[in-house]
Amino acid sequence: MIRHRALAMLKAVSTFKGGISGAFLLLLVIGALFAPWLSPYPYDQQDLGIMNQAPSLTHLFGTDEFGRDVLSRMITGARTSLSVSITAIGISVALGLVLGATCGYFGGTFDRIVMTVIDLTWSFPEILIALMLVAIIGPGLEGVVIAIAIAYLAQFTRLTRTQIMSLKSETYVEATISLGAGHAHVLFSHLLPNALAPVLVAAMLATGDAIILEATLGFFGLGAQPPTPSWGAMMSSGTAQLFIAPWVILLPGLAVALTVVFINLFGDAVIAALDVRAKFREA
Amino acid sequence: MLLDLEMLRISFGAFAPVDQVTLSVDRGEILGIVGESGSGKSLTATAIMGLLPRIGGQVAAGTIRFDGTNLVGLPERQMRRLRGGRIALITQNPMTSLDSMMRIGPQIDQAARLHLGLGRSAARAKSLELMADLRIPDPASVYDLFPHQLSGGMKQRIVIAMALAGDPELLIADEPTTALDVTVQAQIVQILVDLVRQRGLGLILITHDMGVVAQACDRVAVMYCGRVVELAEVDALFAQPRHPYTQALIRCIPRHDMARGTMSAIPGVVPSAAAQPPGCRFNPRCARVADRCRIEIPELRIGVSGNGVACHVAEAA
Amino acid sequence: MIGFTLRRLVLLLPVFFVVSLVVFFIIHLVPGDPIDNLMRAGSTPEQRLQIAAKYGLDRSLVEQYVTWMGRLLTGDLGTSIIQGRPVSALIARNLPYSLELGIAALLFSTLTGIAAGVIAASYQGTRVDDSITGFILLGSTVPSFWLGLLLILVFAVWLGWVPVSGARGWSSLILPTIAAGLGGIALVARVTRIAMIETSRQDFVTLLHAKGLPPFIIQLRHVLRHAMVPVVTILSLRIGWVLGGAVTIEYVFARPGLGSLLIRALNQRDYPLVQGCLLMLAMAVIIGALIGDIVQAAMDPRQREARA
Amino acid sequence: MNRRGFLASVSVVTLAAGLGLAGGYSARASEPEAVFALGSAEIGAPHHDPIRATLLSTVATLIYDRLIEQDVDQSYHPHLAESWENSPDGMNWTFKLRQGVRFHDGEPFNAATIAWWIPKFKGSPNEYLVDAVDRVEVVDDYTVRFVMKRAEPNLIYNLASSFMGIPSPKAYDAAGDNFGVTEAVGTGPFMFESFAVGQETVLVANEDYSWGSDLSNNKGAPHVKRLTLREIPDASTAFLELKTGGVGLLLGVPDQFLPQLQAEEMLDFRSLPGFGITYLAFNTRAEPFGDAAVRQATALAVDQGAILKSVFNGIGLEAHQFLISTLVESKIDPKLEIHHDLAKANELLDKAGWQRGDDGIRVKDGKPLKIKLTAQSETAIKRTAEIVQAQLKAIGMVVEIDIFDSTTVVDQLKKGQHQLAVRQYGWNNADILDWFFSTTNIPYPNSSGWQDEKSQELRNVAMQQSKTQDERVANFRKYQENLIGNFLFVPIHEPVQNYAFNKTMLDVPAKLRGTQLVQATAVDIKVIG
Repeated sequence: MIRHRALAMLKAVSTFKGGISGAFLLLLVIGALFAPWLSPYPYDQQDLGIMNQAPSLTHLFGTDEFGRDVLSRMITGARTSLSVSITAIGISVALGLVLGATCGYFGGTFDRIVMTVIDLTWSFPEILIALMLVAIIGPGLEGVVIAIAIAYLAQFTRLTRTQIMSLKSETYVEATISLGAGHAHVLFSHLLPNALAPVLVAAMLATGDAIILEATLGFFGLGAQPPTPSWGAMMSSGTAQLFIAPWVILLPGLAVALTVVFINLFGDAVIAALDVRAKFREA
Repeated sequence: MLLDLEMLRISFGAFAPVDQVTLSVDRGEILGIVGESGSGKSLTATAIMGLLPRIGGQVAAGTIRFDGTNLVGLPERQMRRLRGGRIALITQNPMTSLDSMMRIGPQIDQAARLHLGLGRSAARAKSLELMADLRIPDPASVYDLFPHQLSGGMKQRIVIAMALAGDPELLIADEPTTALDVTVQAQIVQILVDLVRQRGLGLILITHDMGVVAQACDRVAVMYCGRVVELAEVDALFAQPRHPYTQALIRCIPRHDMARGTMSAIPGVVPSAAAQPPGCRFNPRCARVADRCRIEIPELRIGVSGNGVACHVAEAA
Repeated sequence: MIGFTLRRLVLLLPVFFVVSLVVFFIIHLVPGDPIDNLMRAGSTPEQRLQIAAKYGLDRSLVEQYVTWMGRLLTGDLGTSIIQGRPVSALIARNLPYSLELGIAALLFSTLTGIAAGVIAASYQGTRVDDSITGFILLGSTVPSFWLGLLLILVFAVWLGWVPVSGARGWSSLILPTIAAGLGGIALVARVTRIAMIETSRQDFVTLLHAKGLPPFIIQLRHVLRHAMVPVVTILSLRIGWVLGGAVTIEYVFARPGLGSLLIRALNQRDYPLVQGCLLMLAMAVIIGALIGDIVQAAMDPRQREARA
Repeated sequence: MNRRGFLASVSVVTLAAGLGLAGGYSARASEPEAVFALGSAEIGAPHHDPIRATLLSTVATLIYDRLIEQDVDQSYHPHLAESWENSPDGMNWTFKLRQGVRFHDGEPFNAATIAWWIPKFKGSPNEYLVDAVDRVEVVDDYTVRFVMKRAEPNLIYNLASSFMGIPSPKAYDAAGDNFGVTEAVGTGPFMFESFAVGQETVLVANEDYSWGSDLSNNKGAPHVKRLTLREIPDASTAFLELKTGGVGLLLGVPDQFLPQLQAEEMLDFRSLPGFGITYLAFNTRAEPFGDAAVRQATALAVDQGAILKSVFNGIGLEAHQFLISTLVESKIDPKLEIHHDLAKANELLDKAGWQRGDDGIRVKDGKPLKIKLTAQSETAIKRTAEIVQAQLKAIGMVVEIDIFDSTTVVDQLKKGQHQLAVRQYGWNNADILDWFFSTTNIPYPNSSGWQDEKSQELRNVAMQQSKTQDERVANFRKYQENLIGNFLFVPIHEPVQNYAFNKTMLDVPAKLRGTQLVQATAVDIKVIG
């Protein structure tokens, strides 16, 4: 199973789309990991003498309203945006797997109650759920992470549940149970590993959406606390200089768009390679 | 001849799952194509219908002559005029062959309206007549039902009605009875046979069931791994099967004089398209394999009788 | 059909109860209270108590819930603390704008998405498919507020074709519709494309081709009809989004709407208004899902009969 | 329901919505028209009823007249009250009312109006404005006397508030809850036509108007015959509307937009002195700010000049004490004002035992000098917080910023969970000192937690024992001098109010009158072309 998946990854990367997008994402992750060493300037270094300067050789992406280097802030911002969305989706997937698997495996009243609530939140606009939760939890990255995690919980719960339900009906499961295996064993050793692939692909695509959601929350002034940059926060503060320093808002926006596009392309390549029925989006 | 296939080769990229297929069928004649799944019978049918591009394949070599016209390379527009009109298809699974969201009647009407230029009411009248011909009870009310409201056998009759709606000259029935109950199977086969006899149609009956072949066909083409291994009159075939594969197939027909549990099967499996053995493709499973069979592919030699076999051993005999 | 609908409606009662609980209590988890927002330099602590008493905020939460629920059953959503107007009146004033934008965006994203999905599916695996999928993807990956500002810059400021903002007539609806709908196109197109491709693989489609029907008729009259079933499901689940999801768009384009009403109320901790808006949205979501089920059942003859 | 029916009903709804909106916006071509956008602080006013309102927009000042107007220099001018007099003991106010004033519905304005009006405040959120008034006596048709519960020199200030616009008694009582929503009747230069909450209010000129205040050049009907006031929450959008001519005038422009405004040829702007102060608020109950030396050092580390330049683009004034500069009470002993002095700040911390570590961060008793700075998510405030963060680094103080929405900030202050906060107030009266620093207002609005007998005594004198305006001024100066000496706040910036307009569309007087751009200036604005 593991080998099969590693092979699929290789296969994905070997396609054109997969290769390009994989390379971009790898660069991005490296950039985010080594942000402090890669940034030409400290991201929080203010220099009021050079506020809102256009891109130049000394500041490749220009400077912002405090004379800070936009490139450095974008590199550090990648770190914030990526870690927030990856952590959030990670939590969401973990919870969704447990919840969805339990619901799908045991069914019954518990399943019905959980799914009613899940369906309700699924149809609720993510942005409203996130805004509500951030108000409760408080601002800062933790709040945003939890808010995004819960906003996407419904998706993974549903997906896992569907997977488990269809796997459960397969004969080898009945065989395993008839051999005297416990429910937990069947669920976690047999069903969940098989249900994992589509959920992980969905998680990858959701990470893209989460980056956008993080940016949108940043637009409402929630999330990364200054001077920590995130792409969303940068765009938010950039709206005030739309005309005199458009790069402050345009570049992070572009970064978000490109990242999400590449995540999607890579996700598609992995789907193709894993031969997971692309149907999971409907689930 | 109504339909003439010569040295047909079907390719999907580098693979050629069907090769050197030569067969023919005349008006009023029933040609059976038999073989295990994967032998290329359905692909051959798809090629005749001109539907290969839909599944990513193409005719790489050979000709398909229908009433004198070579269908290979025929523009799609002209092909479409033949399809459903002069050539019609009956598919394997009646459960999935009908549009579940559309009423029965209009689905039958379609071909008549398209190919015969009938109006709505004329097409309806023709459909009702066809349904009656096919012994569908109460055609008028069935006309307004949805597919899920019918039984499997009834659905297959509808599929046959759909095929007949365009007044075809050639009918290709791709395993028309596989998904049905045994009793229903016999009825459907009988309907097809009657159609050929009454209307003078040419029928290609694709099946893996030798029993059906014996019941209905005039001539038989036996396919294995994309090639025709034996072509013969049905009586000759059963009386004197020449290819070891044909012989094995006939041995597999359950007979009532056989003891229970002694049903024989051909040992080994059909090799996949990607892993064809060199030489005769049947050689790994053949009981009478010779050294030559492992090196050289035998060609189908058709004699004056119209019968032929592709086997080094049989020819030598 | 009617029986099916009624059964579903009865099932909604416990859901409604749970929703009312969540909706009522969730706002109380948010720190701060509405009275501070009513206090201005010069007002006294006694006035604070008076206001609290006036809105029943001095009583226990359970008591407040019971009162609220009691009023709710008579159709009264209460009165906004900050705005001093009936919640139902405030919602009624904002709802048309949300509906207008929501339906326009939904139509835009659905029609474009279906068209794109159909074309992409028909040319599956070719360059046409790739470029349509790619283009739509690009549109859906841009944060909508950013896209909104960009659209304003290009079409309102530079080209001057449409007004910058506001909610006055159809011309001011164009940009918000695009900004709000672009994200949805990708979803609809994706679902349509996949459903079309899956449907095309079914036997009956092969048989339709075998009948000699022109491919576009097969795609539009048969395949698309089947592919619409999952699309309808997706759409019915987006009802909440139609009504309240355009907060950022409303903000950027200076449009009123339920989303903005809710967010403003949330920021001011206007309890009755937040509760009213949330309840509205939740009910819309539930009813949306129900309508989706019914429409889906109506579309599929098998379900139509089974549930009759 | 079948699909076709569903789609049909959907399109009917859409169509109806579209038509309804389009119908409300039929322009009459011949008349001079203008569109203003309300300032962000005014957005979301649910109605235009001044008595019940907690949030009123500029609209109210156009529909209603007040008894008294206040000018940019904080002086008071007659409007519907021609003159007024306060008895020496402060217990009786007598107002002579202007004659010949009529409401939009034709009802006369007279003493009976006032006698009806003042009691209407009972139980309203604005009751405190006339709380000191015991009763209103009608002396004759155009003379009223307010009999006071206690002396209140500040009454005149209250009467100049925008909540003191006088509605038509007849219309008010008839409309009930709908007053200010579906109709609004006053005596002002503009008449109410329509109102879409959160979107726009449309007003038309009151052609019978002839009682403009002396703050306006034009005493008669306004030049703009049809005025739409739109609500645009996003400042960028509002700016773009102005740039493209969709809006003629913005009532309130964030300072960050001024450089962009100045770059546009057809745009111009006017300013009025500010209405408030941006400052840092200490929590004296939370360490390390219990120590006056730390507070003082923090105060001295803040460079108002740099903040003015970067956050506010040089617009507005540096603030060195707590009150807006147009108030006479703000003129305190200059030696007590808070000015940037980094050396002294560091010296103070050294003396207080905060030693610099190797990383530049100060440490005392093993605890680093690390504090939380609470701020709300509004651009100017957030940016101020960011720059203060950088400035406090210079005295070895590590600052972590916490951004909350405004209500949560208030909640934090109320619970004393903050250490340092960037705050902004808008109030043009010295009694704001009482509001934020009186012991009676602990825990909120006095979130500093400041409890000091001397301070409270000075507060009591200023608030309760001032009989005349002059006495009041002197008392409040002393009160602030005491507070500032205890370093309870760090004044940062006194914003100005900016009004931007399109000079190809509107002619706006060069000098604005009044405390804000409201009625007094609105009637003087002309439409070009």
